[in-house]
Amino acid sequence: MNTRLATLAVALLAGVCVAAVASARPQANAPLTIYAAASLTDVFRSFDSAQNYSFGASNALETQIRNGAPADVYASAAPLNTQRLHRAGLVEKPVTFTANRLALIVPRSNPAGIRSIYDLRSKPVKLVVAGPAVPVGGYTLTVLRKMGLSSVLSKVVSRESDVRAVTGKIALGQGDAGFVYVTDARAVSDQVTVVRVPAWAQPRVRYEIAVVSRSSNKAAAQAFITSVLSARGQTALKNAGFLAIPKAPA
Amino acid sequence: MSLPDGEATASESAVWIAGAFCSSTASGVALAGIHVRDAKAATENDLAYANFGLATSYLVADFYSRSLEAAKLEASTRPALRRGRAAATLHARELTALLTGAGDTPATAEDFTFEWPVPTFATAASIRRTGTAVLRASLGAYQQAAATLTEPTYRVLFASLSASVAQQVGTFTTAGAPAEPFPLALDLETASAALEAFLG
Amino acid sequence: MALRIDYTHSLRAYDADVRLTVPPGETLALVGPSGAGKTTTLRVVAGLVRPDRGVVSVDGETWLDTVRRVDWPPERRRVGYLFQEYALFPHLNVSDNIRFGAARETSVDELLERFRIAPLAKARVRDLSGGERQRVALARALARRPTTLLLDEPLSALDAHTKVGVRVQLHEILRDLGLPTILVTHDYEDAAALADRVGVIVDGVIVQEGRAADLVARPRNSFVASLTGASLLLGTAVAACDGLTEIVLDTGGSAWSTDAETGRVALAVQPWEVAIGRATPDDSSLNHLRGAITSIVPHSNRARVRVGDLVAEISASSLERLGLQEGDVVVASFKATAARLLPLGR
Amino acid sequence: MLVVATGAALLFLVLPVVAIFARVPPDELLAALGTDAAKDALLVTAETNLISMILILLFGTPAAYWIATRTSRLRDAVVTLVELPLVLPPAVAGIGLLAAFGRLGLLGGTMDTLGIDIAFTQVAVILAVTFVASPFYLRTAVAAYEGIDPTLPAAARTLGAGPGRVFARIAIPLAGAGLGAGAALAFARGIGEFGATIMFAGSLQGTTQTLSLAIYEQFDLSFVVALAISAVLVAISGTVLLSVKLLTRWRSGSTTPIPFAPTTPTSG
Repeated sequence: MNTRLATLAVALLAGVCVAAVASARPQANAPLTIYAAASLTDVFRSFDSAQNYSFGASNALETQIRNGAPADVYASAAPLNTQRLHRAGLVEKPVTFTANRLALIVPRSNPAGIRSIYDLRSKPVKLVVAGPAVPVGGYTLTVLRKMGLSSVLSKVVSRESDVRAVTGKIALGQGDAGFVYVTDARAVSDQVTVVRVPAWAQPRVRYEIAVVSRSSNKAAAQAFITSVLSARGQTALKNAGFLAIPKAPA
Repeated sequence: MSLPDGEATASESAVWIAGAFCSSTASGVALAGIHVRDAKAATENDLAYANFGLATSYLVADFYSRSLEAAKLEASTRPALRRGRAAATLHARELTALLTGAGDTPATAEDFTFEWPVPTFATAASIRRTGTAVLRASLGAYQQAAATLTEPTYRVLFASLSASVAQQVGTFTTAGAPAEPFPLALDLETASAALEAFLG
Repeated sequence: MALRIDYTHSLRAYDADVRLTVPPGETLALVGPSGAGKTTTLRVVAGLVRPDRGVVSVDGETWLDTVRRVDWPPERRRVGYLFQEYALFPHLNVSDNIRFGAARETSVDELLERFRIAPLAKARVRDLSGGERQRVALARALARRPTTLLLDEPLSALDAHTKVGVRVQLHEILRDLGLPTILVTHDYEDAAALADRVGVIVDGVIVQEGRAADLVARPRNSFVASLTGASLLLGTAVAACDGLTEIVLDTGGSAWSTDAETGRVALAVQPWEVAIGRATPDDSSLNHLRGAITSIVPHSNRARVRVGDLVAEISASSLERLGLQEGDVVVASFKATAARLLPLGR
Repeated sequence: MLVVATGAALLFLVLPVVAIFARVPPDELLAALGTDAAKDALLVTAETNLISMILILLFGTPAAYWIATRTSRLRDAVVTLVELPLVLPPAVAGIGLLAAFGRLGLLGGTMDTLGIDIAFTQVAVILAVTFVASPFYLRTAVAAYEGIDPTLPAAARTLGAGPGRVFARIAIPLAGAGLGAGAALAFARGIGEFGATIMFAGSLQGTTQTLSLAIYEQFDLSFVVALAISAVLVAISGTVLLSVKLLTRWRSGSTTPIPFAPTTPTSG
């Protein structure tokens, strides 16, 4: 009885090692592991479905990379996260690859009757926002501050973990209004109505992308980034409602 | 800031414009003197107007530039347009300083993509119409700000901005056109809605 | 105070059809193999089982009448049910167990005294002996001042030693109470010792009912006979002359009985009617079977000796005198008058 | 070889739990517990789970008894229904709750007309916790009731106790330990609840952010606070597990019939 068990255990162990080695050895066309901001879910998947994506809040992904997550490329919705990782030497030189704008979405049924951003102040509303550490959460605070509406934060009923969670709560009619990117609003346009955030109050939203230092497939990672920056990449982003890469600020 | 060369032209509107112009330069100069020292007392609402003012200043500056390029107005108006653009740019710089002083990170021209309806600069009439509309809206907001902001230095700044913009409105009202009633103070929401179309 | 039961109930293996009447002060024992419907009958009386059709009444008070849609829940039927393993509540001590169903006017202390379990009042149920448990269970049942008593195998949970003593006490208690009582047991001796009348029930039907002695004397069929402890010798009745019937035994040889029967029969003879000797005795017994002793089992102060199909009950002294050992070849004899003939198949 | 395997398994299971306490010095952990985020989360968790447990016990105890006393066919059907939430991944539970009680859900309209709005409130958290935790209690409670020797309730009935009194004075005390163990299991599942809550009730500090939700948010903001809260959760779950073990060992001694004398099983 024991011998059979022993051989089984050894076989198991061997199997595990082979798997580990395989993943370490760079293979030319092996799919990359791309950690990307939640708002990029649809556009990245349609742009390049061959890669393995892990979409989530940029800050959560940053923490995972900080804790050694096996990513090849990291695309964040705010320079803060990529720059922090760059300073820590965990990602190489980040580059801005697109921009976005914020929008306030309300369920089609519009239970709270929100027509403009200023209605948030004058009417009772169940406002759903992303947490302060999430890029879109930070941008939301900027918008409200620029419009002198920070008092509206008292009406927040939930701080969600990423922008898709905010979108979901509004699309399902649970919340009365929520701040998301215009691109997210477009994805659920049949379930929500968009209330424009005035241009003068828009925050400076810059998406940055970088190769992860520990990546075992840097060449492929860089190729991916180049493809995102290429005309094909930029058109895909534009079609999804993202903005052109803004010139570096004066 | 050098004084303009004061070309006096015979046409009546020119005189009318020149008159409008002098006071704006004067106010422009006075403007520079006001430095905002104590910004901490500024409330969010104060900063909201400042942000709005900043955006409209860039918009107005851009409008003047395009008007100059379109060259649809009488040559005599060119100096006024240039002075208007200079004033707008100055306003933008002032508001940027104000916001930075308040610990804010103000937007820059690059943050805005101005979307003027196609025919805007096609004819002199539409340039005047758009110009008047844009200036009246920003003037309305500035007056509201001058009257209601909490921080005294902001009120003073917006008062002078109002004066400066008021003159510029004159730039586009041709003599003989029915004098429109002086624009009323507009709250931020209405002003913002009015300019939203152009701010892209 | 008579207890009347008349019910039919289809069970998996058979359809029970029981009619019984137990006059006040009398105890009826229901005896039969396990699964014969003994406990079902108790449960029908207690209201724990609702029969397809039936009537149960005590002293004129109708507890169940399926025709007139009367069906009192168990808690309303004033019945004293002694479960086979006594079903004492493990989370309550002795006195609380008794107090659980006690009627207002019942004095628990008086019951504790009467059943000699006063010192155990605060004891945990799990620390009691079998006999003590039975007394507590009885006291608990009586605390409710029941109008009828139902005892399910009251002695089967006791070891042989305590059983005899407890049986005598139980008999006295039942006699004092004067309640109509039904006692269920698979042991005919307990039935005979505790009950006034005995009903043999097989597959849900009362095969025979009567006084214990009558069943021994005139068993209705071989089952009843064997139940009462008789040995059975199978054979065919061939001839009868001057009052004696000859039976050719399947195992060979013949036997004679004073009963008149023909055809296939079972010859039943009670153990105490069979004598054992080294050689054929010259007394009046006509039947003699020679065979080896297969087992000797002490039975209270007597002994049961098995020879072939016959079981004899002899006194301990004669066992000693004859010095009988298992395997000895002996002659078992019994009189024709002691041999009952029971037609097979009835 | 076996020793190695078990050693590895144990190490793998124990290490993460130990790491939670070892990675940061205890005083820092305690300090981190002092932060508002931790205190608020603790309070919200305590309030919501207390109410959920009350609901679960109040409705679950009689319900389990009803199930345990049904005929086997009906009983099996109901038990499988009850166990359904057990197998549902929490996120699915969240969607289910939204589909039923959300504002656009089945009952959304009626609740709206009745003026009940539970979106993003503690009621939503309570619903989520109760939904995922109650099956743990119900399943154990049903088993506990079934562990009772059936002659005991029958005896009680013949002694004049109605169904209600049998339930209260016989069934509950005898199944007590099992019920306690079930409650502890449900409680442990309840305080750990994450998926259904964050989806159905959202996460707002002080209102709906329970301990596990706080961990998720603090994960990026302050790893130490996240660790501290995890330590609290581990401590609570540990004590619950211990109590379950003790209760089940004590239970096995009290409800089964007391085997004392050789009995010849006869029945019928």
